[in-house]
Amino acid sequence: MNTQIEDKGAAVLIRVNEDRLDAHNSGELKTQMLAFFDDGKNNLIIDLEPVRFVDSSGLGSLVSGFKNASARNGNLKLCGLQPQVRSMFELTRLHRVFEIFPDEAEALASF
Amino acid sequence: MNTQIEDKGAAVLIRVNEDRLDAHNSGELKTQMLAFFDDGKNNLIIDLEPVRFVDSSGLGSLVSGFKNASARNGNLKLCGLQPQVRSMFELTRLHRVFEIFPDEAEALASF
Amino acid sequence: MTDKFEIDIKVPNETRYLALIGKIGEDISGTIERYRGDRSELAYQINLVLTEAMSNAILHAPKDNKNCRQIHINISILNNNLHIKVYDQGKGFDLDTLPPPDFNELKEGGRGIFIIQSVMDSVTCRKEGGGHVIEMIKYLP
Amino acid sequence: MTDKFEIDIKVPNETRYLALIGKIGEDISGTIERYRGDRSELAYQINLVLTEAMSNAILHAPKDNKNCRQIHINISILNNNLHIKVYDQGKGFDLDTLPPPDFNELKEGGRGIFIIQSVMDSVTCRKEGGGHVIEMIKYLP
Ligand SMILES: Nc1ncnc2c1ncn2[C@@H]1O[C@H](COP(=O)(O)OP(=O)(O)O)[C@@H](O)[C@H]1O
Ligand SMILES: Nc1ncnc2c1ncn2[C@@H]1O[C@H](COP(=O)(O)OP(=O)(O)O)[C@@H](O)[C@H]1O
Repeated sequence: MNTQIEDKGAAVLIRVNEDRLDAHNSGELKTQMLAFFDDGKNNLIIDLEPVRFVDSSGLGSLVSGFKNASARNGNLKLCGLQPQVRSMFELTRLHRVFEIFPDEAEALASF
Repeated sequence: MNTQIEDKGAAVLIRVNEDRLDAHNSGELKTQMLAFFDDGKNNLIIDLEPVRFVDSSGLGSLVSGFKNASARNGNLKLCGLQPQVRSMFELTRLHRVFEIFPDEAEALASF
Repeated sequence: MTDKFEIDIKVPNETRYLALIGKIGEDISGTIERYRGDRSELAYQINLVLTEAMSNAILHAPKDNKNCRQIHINISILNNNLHIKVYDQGKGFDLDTLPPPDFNELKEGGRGIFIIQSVMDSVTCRKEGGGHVIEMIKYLP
Repeated sequence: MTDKFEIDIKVPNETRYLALIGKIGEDISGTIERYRGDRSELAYQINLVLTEAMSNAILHAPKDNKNCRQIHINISILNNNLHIKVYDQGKGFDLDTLPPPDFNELKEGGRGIFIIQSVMDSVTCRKEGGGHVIEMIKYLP
């Protein structure tokens, strides 16, 4: 799992530099998020801009992160969704769960 | 076969707007070239810039055009070869047969 | 033999092959003649259902059996229908008794079959050859 | 069954499928683990030999026989070798008696088999099942 991490203070930015977020690599994303929670960093922004494809397991890893962040009074927000990735959130009604922003700047400003 | 044609006076420019030049579409390129020869236009520049893949049949169509042009005291020159396309000319020694230029302007200036 | 298109794939049951199988599905979608819908949507959907069904097959393959190290996938186009079959050596499951996902309860899993059923026109499961197969059909109008 | 990768394709014998088959070959090349050579070169070469062998199979299939409307292609990876087999229902030919291309004589055709032999490590032809098969092997160091 190729990610780019930036600690912006109000939130940690995780940019997923992968073409696909699927059952092959979503476990790694979960592990990375857990490491931040263990560190007391409970506000995450996941930038999916490079991701062209997400499956149910990729969605599941984001749900897992969202639930962990919420349980710690933090939040997990999303940005940079490609149209077909966004469709996956709509199909599974998860667009009602996550706060979704066009880009990192807007996501960060919302914290 | 998607091509873009420009009559530059000294030569007719045929830009092959295809990802592949292979046994599926090389026959069409031959037909297009023959139409110019029938018209008395015997100097052709084939711009292969968009082409990522050429097979023996694609090479064959260019050889056919080259022979027809030469037989009519014209010439067929090439430009815009991608590295892997160029390798195909080297493998089959056809880089010794064709005059090959980096771009259309240089090919045109040579007529 | 007919004019049909058929591709039969046997691949180690490892998630690292998901992308390849999905890609092949996308490539096939791109070659379908006379498809009147959105071609890039179709490509995504075929990639998706192959990924979902193959992930499930990997997950539910018996771990102890050497014969289960392979996933078998069959993709064919026949009579304007795109058929995708994914075989595994697990004990299978019953689509009819599977509860639909509860959108109000935020669970990590349980969306795979729902997604497959949403994007395909027909989905069936059955026992076959000592194992189990999920067959997914997309009508190509 | 072993851990091997195998893909078996049956496709109408039409040149419009050349791009798809070549693409599948490229995708497979991209998934090969531990390949130490140039990956994009390998992808091009596999695309190329599939295209050449399939074009020949289409060209040399008996035109009058309904059984010949399909091309059969098998791609597998076994023991660090990539095997590509292309079957046709034609009468076949003998690789040993094929004259090498004469680079000084400028012919339109006759480069396909030369290209295949140049980029693959082993090329053989034989009769099989009433037809003919060309088997091309690439060693994957
Ligand atoms: N290939 C399979 N073999 C056995 N059971 C399966 C298979 N695919 C799906 N199932 C069953 O269907 C359920 C729902 O699958 P799915 O919607 O993909 O969600 P998840 O895999 O996240 O639980 C699984 O929990 C499992 O019980
Ligand atoms: N599948 C095949 N069946 C029968 N003959 C073949 C087949 N493939 C190749 N050949 C023979 O080998 C010769 C050389 O093939 P090739 O190098 O591809 O050049 P070309 O097809 O342009 O003649 C052909 O002319 C043909 O006689």
